[in-house]
This record gives sequence, structure tokens and C-alpha cells, in this order.
Amino acid sequence: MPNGLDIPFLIDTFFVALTGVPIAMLITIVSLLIALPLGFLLALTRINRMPILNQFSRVYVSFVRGTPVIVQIFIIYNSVPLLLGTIFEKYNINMNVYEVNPIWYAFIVFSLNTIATLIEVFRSAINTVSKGQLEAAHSVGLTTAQAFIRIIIPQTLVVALPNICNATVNLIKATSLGYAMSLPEITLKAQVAANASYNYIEAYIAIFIIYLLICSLVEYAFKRYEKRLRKYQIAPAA
Amino acid sequence: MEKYFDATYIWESIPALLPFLKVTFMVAGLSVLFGSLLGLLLAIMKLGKNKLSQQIAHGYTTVMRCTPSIVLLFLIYYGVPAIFINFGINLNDMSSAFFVVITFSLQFGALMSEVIRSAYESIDKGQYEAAVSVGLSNTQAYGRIIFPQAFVVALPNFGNALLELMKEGALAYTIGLIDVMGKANLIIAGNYNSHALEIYIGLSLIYWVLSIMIEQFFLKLEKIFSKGRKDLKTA
Amino acid sequence: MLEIQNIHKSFGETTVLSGVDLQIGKGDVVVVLGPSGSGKTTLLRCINFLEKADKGEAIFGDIQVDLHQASKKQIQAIRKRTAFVFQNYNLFNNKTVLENVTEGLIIGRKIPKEKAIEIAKNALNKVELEDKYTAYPAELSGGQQQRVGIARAVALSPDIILFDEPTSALDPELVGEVLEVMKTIAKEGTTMLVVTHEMSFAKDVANKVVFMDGGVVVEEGPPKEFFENPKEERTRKFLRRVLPDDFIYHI
Amino acid sequence: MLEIQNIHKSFGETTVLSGVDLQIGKGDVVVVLGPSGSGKTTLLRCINFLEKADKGEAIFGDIQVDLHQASKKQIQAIRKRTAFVFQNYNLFNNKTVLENVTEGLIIGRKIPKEKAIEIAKNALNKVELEDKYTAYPAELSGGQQQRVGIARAVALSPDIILFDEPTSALDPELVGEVLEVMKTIAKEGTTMLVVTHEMSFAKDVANKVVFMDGGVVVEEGPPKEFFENPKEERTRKFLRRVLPDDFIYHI
Amino acid sequence: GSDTTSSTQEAEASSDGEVRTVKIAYDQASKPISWLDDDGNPTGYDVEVMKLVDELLPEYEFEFVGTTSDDLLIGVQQGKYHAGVKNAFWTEERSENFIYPEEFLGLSSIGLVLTNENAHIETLEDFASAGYTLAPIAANNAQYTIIDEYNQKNPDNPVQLEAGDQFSVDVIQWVNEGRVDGGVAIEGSFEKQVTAEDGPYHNLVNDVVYNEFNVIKTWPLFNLNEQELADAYDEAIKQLKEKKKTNELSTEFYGRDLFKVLDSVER
Ligand SMILES: Nc1ncnc2c1ncn2[C@@H]1O[C@H](COP(=O)(O)OP(=O)(O)OP(=O)(O)O)[C@@H](O)[C@H]1O
Ligand SMILES: Nc1ncnc2c1ncn2[C@@H]1O[C@H](COP(=O)(O)OP(=O)(O)OP(=O)(O)O)[C@@H](O)[C@H]1O
Ligand SMILES: [Mg+2]
Ligand SMILES: [Mg+2]
Repeated sequence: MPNGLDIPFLIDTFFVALTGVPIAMLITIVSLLIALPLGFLLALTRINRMPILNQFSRVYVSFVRGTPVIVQIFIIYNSVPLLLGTIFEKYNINMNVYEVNPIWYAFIVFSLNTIATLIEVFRSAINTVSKGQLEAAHSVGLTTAQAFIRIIIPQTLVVALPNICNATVNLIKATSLGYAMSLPEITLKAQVAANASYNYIEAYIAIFIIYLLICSLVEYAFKRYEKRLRKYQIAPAA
Repeated sequence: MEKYFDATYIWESIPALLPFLKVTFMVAGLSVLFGSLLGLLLAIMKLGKNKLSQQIAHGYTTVMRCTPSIVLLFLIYYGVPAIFINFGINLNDMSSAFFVVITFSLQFGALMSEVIRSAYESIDKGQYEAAVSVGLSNTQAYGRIIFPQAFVVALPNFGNALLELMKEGALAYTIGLIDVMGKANLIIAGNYNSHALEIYIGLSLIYWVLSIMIEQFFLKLEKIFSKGRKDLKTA
Repeated sequence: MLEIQNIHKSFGETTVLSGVDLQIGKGDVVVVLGPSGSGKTTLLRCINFLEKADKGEAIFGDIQVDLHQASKKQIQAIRKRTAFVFQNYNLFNNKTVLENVTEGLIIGRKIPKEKAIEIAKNALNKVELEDKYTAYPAELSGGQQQRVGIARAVALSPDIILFDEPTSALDPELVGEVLEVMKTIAKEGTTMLVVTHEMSFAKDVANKVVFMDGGVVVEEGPPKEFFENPKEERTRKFLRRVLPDDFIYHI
Repeated sequence: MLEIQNIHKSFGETTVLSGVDLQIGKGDVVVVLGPSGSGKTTLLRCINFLEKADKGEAIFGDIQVDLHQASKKQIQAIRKRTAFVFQNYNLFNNKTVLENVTEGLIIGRKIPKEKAIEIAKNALNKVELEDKYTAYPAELSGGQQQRVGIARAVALSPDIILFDEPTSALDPELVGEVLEVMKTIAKEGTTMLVVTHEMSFAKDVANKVVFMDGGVVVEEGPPKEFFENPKEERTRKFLRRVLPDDFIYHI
Repeated sequence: GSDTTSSTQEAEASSDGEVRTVKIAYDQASKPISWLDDDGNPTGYDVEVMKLVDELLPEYEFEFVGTTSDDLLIGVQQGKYHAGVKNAFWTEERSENFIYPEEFLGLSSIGLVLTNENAHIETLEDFASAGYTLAPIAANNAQYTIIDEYNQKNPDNPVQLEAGDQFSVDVIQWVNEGRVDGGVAIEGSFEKQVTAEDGPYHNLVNDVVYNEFNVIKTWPLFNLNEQELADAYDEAIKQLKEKKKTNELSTEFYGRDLFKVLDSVER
């Protein structure tokens, strides 16, 4: 790089971009909160091969996984208001579709995406919990719902945790695409800052460091949590 | 809604987009090739006994996992030539495809190292022991018994990684490489940014069909190579 | 106490049970023998509704149920009167030993927590696990796990305990400790229906031995008669394969 | 034929073998008994270099090896004279039954393919698997898989075959077929070192029974003497636990 | 980009011994200013002018490299490209990072796209006073800077400015839907979309209006080490302007000869 790195700018941008972290984390957390239960339920519909829902979730997963997120963002961001607008017009609902904060679209897009990932994650995780656990729960008089809440889900979660961690890291990274919806998250903040002084490389390095920090922290937190959840899996003393 | 939405744009976009799959395939193909080699190397480092190389390989994987592709791409696109210029090598004339392939290979390598490692670890140690106990050498045991089985385990994850790679076209476009995604952007620009929704729907249809084909292809492969594996048998 | 009539069960094409009848009196210990695939496990599972029979009736003291069309309520009622001990233990992996036993009491039976813990400790002491309350299943040997499985069943004080090959997943040396526990419980008057390959248990403890093959009961009777004087050719053939005919060492 | 001297082996802190000696003559069938964790498996694995002993010597006819410092060449030489039958079979999952047997012959021993196939078929016929040449391991029952494991070992015509609990992963009913095959091979004069819990096999087939505990040989002798008149208290205690003392039915 | 097209005027250029090939980056998705057409050739007002410049400079050969405007800015700054065209306006920050030549490249009419009801809004002041919402503008687009500068000059009456991405914002549709009250556009593209008979939004010709609030000079950006190239450019563009070539191209690509209003242009 001919003019060398502008370190003070890099540091400034780092802090500017840091102010985008709350939005990125908000999207991540909301999407996870929506996607975890739905992903789990849809995974069950696939495992139990429930007639219509199973087909639906197969097609859904295949579409979401088969197409780039940025394209999905575009489609949702542009078609949802059109659809809603048409519907509102038809039924004379007096509401302005366009006053909606774009973050809602981000919630929708990233939730839909995460659900698709988690369906597959839970599907394989549930399969690793032996059927015997459910049967044992039934045999001591628990209902299916009780068995799931108290026995199956806690065990599924442990197995699924590494993959959920993966999905979370990918989600955090993907929120950088939120700039396409004018969300003032990390990348957009850094770009606006870079635009003021034209130090793009420094801006990218700042973004790089921030994501690296956040994602490693998240990975670390998941590992710690997994260790705690796994307490019951300690190998028997040799 | 009809005011803006015109489905004919979808059907018209598809034939215009299809030829650019060539570029998508070329980039993906090269990245898979180099990335798999890198992944193999990293997996060997992770599985080896040397603590230092284990840590390097794990650290590398973490960094790659945590870096958004777009950031990595720009760091490579501008950083690599800047480094090479110090050795008197001018990479600025290289096609942007070159940098895209480097970026994807680095990422794919990190992904593959995990795929290869877990596939290797899924093979029962007894297979190796049985092989040496009938007199095979180390190399023969790996080449004839371990790897063929690990390969089958790795296939589905390999397919997934490949799918992810195919979808990164949006990235390549930011530095001007025109694959299907880039072509879609050009078509939209050609329409003065209008009817973008339809073009992107056309694009996502292509991606969707493509990913289904890849998935099916890998299922077939798995079936062919998994002769003798348990799940073939229905109890 | 428990009477089973005419159970039928198929999985797709394969018929597994084709008309099995069974009578078990209060305090009886009934052992079911039979070659692999003869439907022993399926029979037990149908009784506990882990599998839905295609046809058949169960009379449980005052309750009479159609095994194919039982309502949820009936199923719960019958499950309250039975308990199951699984071949591979099926302890709740995410719960401690004590929690494994209390789970069904507190959540299933709605017994107050303190009372439940007392019952559970009693049951665990009976199987000599007083020092393992807070251990997780993964920290126990197979024999200990199966003893927890038995304590879990006993604590529910069911009318009948169903055992599906409770020792066959154990190392030979650990088999003894589990059989010992089962004997103790049997002697206390618990009604038991046991699928096992342990001939010594059948001989020593059972009141009745039932031999199944191909989804039907081929022969049944008191153990002495059954082993010394089997009537059916199929029974004889089976016993010849399972008992080491030349194993007569004394120590 | 095979003489083992003073094997020592620890895993980290735990000492597993602390000075085991063993003599096996040509054509001998030696059975090793002992409680779980006594080091039986480790002993076999050290002999075949699947585990590296910390100390010890093996004398294999004309070859004498330091078990701790053997060269690659020596290891290969000894592995050529031994074969291993694993508890959980360890068949090559990606190879057919026939390929499982020829693999070691063609690749390991460099025997021409046609000759190898002939040898392999012979060995497989001996264990009555002539109709399974092209099956994959996953398509076989446990007993069949273990018979392939034995054929794989026999085909190598080693000086000695090491068996590590070859029947303990099998369903009770399938145990018989594998023991039968082992008896046949033993009668043909194959030298065998067998870890097993099958007392009937020890009694019927072995020339010598070795009892291990805590990493040392506690007692050894001909089976009749060993079972009827064990000298050591530890041996007696073990036998009492393993043999059902009241199992005296005849059929 | 892999799609590079060298100048067609090689014969002329090669009369001189030393010919230097320089890379001119252009935004390949910015019709009608610059774009890659369906046959894979670069074209557009900015590109066509630069082609003419190339013809007049025998010692240079221009190689046009298509890319995105993100990459163009970084690339020209870092020296990956020697110069770039993307309808760039002059801004203070840019002038520190790029060489602006003496002579501008073209003119761009910048205005507000509004619905018919809001046709009375003529200036950014009006727009701001009305409290209207504006479609997001890509942060690296000089339109963003222009609004930003306005806001800094009028801190009491700022326009609601949001950074976004041009790829997802279809200004005319958004305005017509009511998703936003107004958007910034340049006249050329409004003309081609709405006014033109075959424009994709010609059906909206009675619904939306374009109110110009400024005509701005656009510039090629040169890498800081390319003063010589910038000087050569100046020579050539002067000749072209004299020959009214730029006026012709303006009419061809923007549907209007913007040079007629040159006198009123401030920057
Ligand atoms: N869920 C199922 N789906 C299909 N077939 C089944 C299923 N469960 C059992 N079977 C079949 O039913 C038959 C009887 O099985 P069951 O487990 O009751 O036999 P078993 O007498 O318990 O044998 P074992 O001694 O081997 O446990 C077998 O042929 C088995 O393959
Ligand atoms: N790789 C290893 N690392 C650490 N400890 C080991 C390892 N392999 C075996 N051990 C320990 O060595 C001891 C002896 O094991 P070994 O398998 O030889 O016993 P065994 O006599 O074969 O028992 P079993 O009858 O249960 O097979 C055990 O306590 C075991 O935990
Ligand atoms: Mg069974
Ligand atoms: Mg062992």
C-alpha cells in the first residue's frame, strides 16, 4: 500500500464501527430467539414425517439454503411492502407499510434463514438422542410434552450446541449484509466513516478486527456453556 | 403491486443469466481444488502430534470462520498485491478472478479442514488396527482402508460447503468479476434499477435448481461410494 | 392381576405377534424365553403401549382395555400400574441417579418433592446405591446403571414390572449383581414379567416359564417341568442350543 | 514357539501389566481368564505391537525382539507370524467378505491375486461362509462377521492366532457357532492364545488356562486342575462369581 | 475485471514508439453514465468521452476495466487502476485522495424524484422543511456527500439522510409506492426510465416528477501519481469540448445538452 496505513484513522473507525455492534447483536439475538423454537418444531415435523408440514419444510429449507442471502434480503425487502400494501389497500386498512423500520425486515430475513439452518441442526441432533429416552419417560408416566421439555430437549441442545454456535457466528457475519437495508450496523458505519476520508482499507481492517473479536467471543462463550451442559457426559472414571 | 411486478422479466432474465454460470463454475471449481488441498494440509496439522502446528491450524480456522467474506476479499484483493510488490512482483494486472479464487480457497480450506478431520475421526480406530494386523503397512492401511471410508463420511459435508461457495457470487461481483450474480446486477443496471425484484427472482430460481442438482448429485455419489455401509440395509 | 388376550402385531409386512395370551397372577414371576426375533420384546412393549398393538385386550384388575384403541387416559392409567426396565437401561442421561428415580414420581405421579425423594432413596438403597445419588449415568458401570433402572421402576410401586433382557447388555461379571437385586425384589412379592436368557434366573425365581416362537406361545409351565421335561420339539431344540450341554462343573 | 518375558505396560499413571511371562508351545491352545481391567486385552495388543510395551521381550521361534524397541522390520516380521481376531470383529467395512480375507494376502504378503483368492475361499469355506463371498460386513449377522474375522486370521496361516474375547459382542444364540469354528481350528493344530469368558471353551479346548489379575499372572495350569482345584484364593473368588454355582441341569 | 476492452484506435497510437497502457476503471452498472452493455462492451457518457480522449492521446492506450463503484474508489486510490469514471462529483475529501484534473468530464443534473402531489418542492430546503423522508443513498456515492454538505450548511433544517445500498433501492418505485417521500436521482436515468416512451416506468410518467435542484460537474478521478496522465487528459478534453463532442454525447446519453446551462453551474 503506497501511502501506508493511517493508524489513527483505523482506530477512529474501529470505534465508529463499534457503535454498529448493538444493531448487529440485536438482529442476531432476535433472529435466534425466533428461530430456535420454530426450527425445533419444524425439525420435529420432518422427523415425524407429518404430511404437509414435512413437505413444506423440505421445500423451504432447500430454497433458503439454495439461494444467496443477499438475494433473499432483496426479495423480502422489496416484495413484502408491496404485498402488504396491496393487502392493506384491498381491505382498507389504514396503515402505512412504509413507516416500518427496516430492522423488521432484517428480523424477518435473518430469522427465516436461521430457521432453515436450525431445522437441519436439530434434525440430526434429535436423532442422536436415542428413542429409548422418550420411551423411558413414557414408562415412568411422563406425557410426551413433559418428556420433551425435561429429557429430550436438554439432551438435544448439548449435541446441537456446536452447530448452533456455527449458525450464530454465520448469522453475525451475515448481519453485515444489513447495509443493503440501510441498517446502521458495523459494516455500514465503517463505510460511512471511510467515505469521509477515503481510507477504505483501514475501514476494512477495522471491520475485520471487530468481527474477529465478536465471533471469537461468541465461540468462546458457547464452548464454556457447552462444557457446563455436558457435565452429565463425563466419561466414567477409568 | 401489478404496477411494478412483471413476471416476463423473470423468464427473460433466465436465458441471459445462464451463460454466466460458466464463470461461477470456473471460480468454484478452482477454489474447491485449491481449498481442498489446503484443507487436507490443515487437517493433517490438526491431527498430527505437533502442538504448534495444531494451534496454527486451529487459529487459522477460527480467523476464517470469524471473518465476513467481503472483508476477506478486500483484504486479499488489495493486501496481497501490496505484499508482493515488495518482492518486485506486480500482481495488479492479474484478473480479479485470481483474487476471488484465492479468497474462496482460503475460506474453503478452513471449512474442509474440519470436514476432513471429523470424517477421519469418525472411522473406528479398529479399522487401522485390523489393517496392520493382517500385515498392511501404515500407508497401505490409510490408502486402502481408512481414506475410502472417511471419504464417504465427508461427502455430504463437502457438498454443503460447495453449495455455500456457489452462492458467494455477490462477493466476486464487488470487485468486478461477472458471474451469474454479477450478470443479474448488470441486467438490473441496464433497466435503470427497475424490475430488480423479478431479475433476482429469476436468479434465485437458477440458484435453487442448481443447488438441488448438486444435492442430488452428492446423494448419488454417496450411494455409489458407500457400498457396504450400514444404512444401506433396511432392518 | 394381568391378563392379556389375543395380541396381534405386525410391522408392515412382517407379522411379529399373532395371537398371544398370557395370565399373570399377583406376586407371580413369569419368565418369557424364545429365540431372537420371536416377538418377546414386542409383547412387552405392546403391554406398556410403547408399541400400539393391531388387536388385543388387556385386563388389569378392574381396568379392561382394547390394546388397539386405548384412549390417552387409559394409556396413562395402565402406565401408572406398570413399570419398564429396559435392556440398555435408558436412564435419563441428563439427570442424576436420584433425579432419574424422582422424575416419574414428581412429574408423572405428582408426588410432593420431599416425599418423592424419600421414596427414591428407599428404592436406591434397596439396590445398594446409597452412595451414588448425585452421580450421572455416564459415571456408572453397566450393572450400576441397570440397578438404577430397577430402582426407578420399583419406586413407582407399580402393580407389575416388565423387564426386557435386563442383563444382556452387561459384562458377564456384572450380570450377577443385577440378578441378585431382581431376586430380592421378587421375593418381596413384586409381580414381574421378565424376558431373559438367564436360565438360572428362570429356574430359580420364576413361577412360570413361557416359551415363544414365531409370534405365538409354544409352551408354558412351571420351570422345573419346563426345563426337565419340555413337551414340544421346538422347545427342546431351543434349550439344546442355549444350554451348554456339557457344563456340569461344580465348585 | 512363543515365549513372552516380563512385559510391563502403563497408561500414564495406571500400570496395566507389571511383569507378565507366558510360554506357548506349538499347537497349544492357551486361554487367558481374568476380571475386567486385569490387562488381558493389553497383553494381546502388546504382543501384536498394537500397543507399545514399556519393557519386555518376545521370542518367536528364531526371532527375538525387545518389545519396547522393536524396529519397523521386526514389527512387520512378527506381525507376519501372528494374526488377531478382535472382539468387535473390525472387518474392513468398505470391502466384501472375500476382499476382507484377500486384502492381507495380496497387499500385505504379496501373494498373487489368484492364489490369494483360492486361499481366502478355502478359509471362508472352513467357517461355512461359502455363500457370502460378495456380501459386505454390514450385511452379515454378528456371528457371521466374527467368522469372517477368524477366516481372515486363518488365511494368513500365522504361527499363532490371538483372540480377544471373540464371542463377547455376540447375541447368546450366536456364540455357539463361533465357538464351534474355533474348536475346529484348534483341532487342526493351530496355535491359539484366547482371551474369553466362555468357560466351556476353556474347559473343552484349552491345554492351559492362565488367570490374570492386577497386571500379573496369578495362576496357570491345565483346565481340569484349574477349574476343579484352583490353588489361589483370588482365582476361587473369581470363579465363584463367574460360574453360576447352582447351574447343574442336564437335558 | 475480466471484461476489459482496449481502445479501438491502436493504429493511430502506434505511430509513436512508446505507448503506455493505462487502466481506466468504470462503474459497470450505472446506466446511462457508464455500463457494460449486453454485448460485453463498456459504454455510457463517461466511457464514450474517455474513448475519444484516448483517440487524441497516441502515447496512451486506455484499457477499460469494469467494476463496482466501491472497488473503483479504492482501486484508483491504491493504484490498482490509473483513473476511474463513475459520474464522480467534486468533494473536499476526494480532492485529497485523488487528482482532479483542470477540466471536468461532463455535467450531471441532480434532482429530487417526487410524486406529482409534491411537485411544488423545488429545493432541498423545501424538502427538508416539509419533513419528508429520503430514499437511502449509498455511502460512497457523491450524492450522499452533497446532501451531507447541505445538512452541514443548514444545521437547523437538515434533510433526513440515510446511508444504504444502491442495489436495493429503486428510487422511482419507492417514491411512487410512498415508501419514501423523495429520492435523489440524476436526470439522465430519470429520462430513460420514465420520460422515454420505452422506459420501464413510462407508465408512471404522470405520477412522478423530477425536480432538478442542481447541475454539477462530473470528473474523472486520477491516482495521485498520475499527474502526467491528468495533464494529457486536460489537453484532450479541451479539444473535445471545443469540437462540441461532449455536447453531442450529453444529448445522446442524457437526452439533453446540459452544457447549455453551464453558466449556472457552481461546482
Ligand atoms: N419397529 C420395528 N419395525 C419393523 N420390524 C420390527 C420392529 N421392531 C421389531 N421388529 C421385528 O419384529 C420381530 C420381533 O422383534 P422382537 O424385538 O420383539 O424380538 P425378540 O423376541 O425381542 O428378539 P431378541 O431376543 O433378539 O430381542 C423381529 O423380526 C424384528 O425385526
Ligand atoms: N489406551 C488406554 N489408555 C488408558 N488406559 C487404558 C488404555 N487401554 C486400557 N487402559 C486401562 O488398562 C486397564 C486394563 O485394560 P484391558 O483392556 O487390558 O483389560 P481387560 O483385562 O482386557 O479387561 P476386559 O475384560 O474388560 O476387556 C484398564 O483399567 C483400562 O482402563
Ligand atoms: Mg428383544
Ligand atoms: Mg479386554
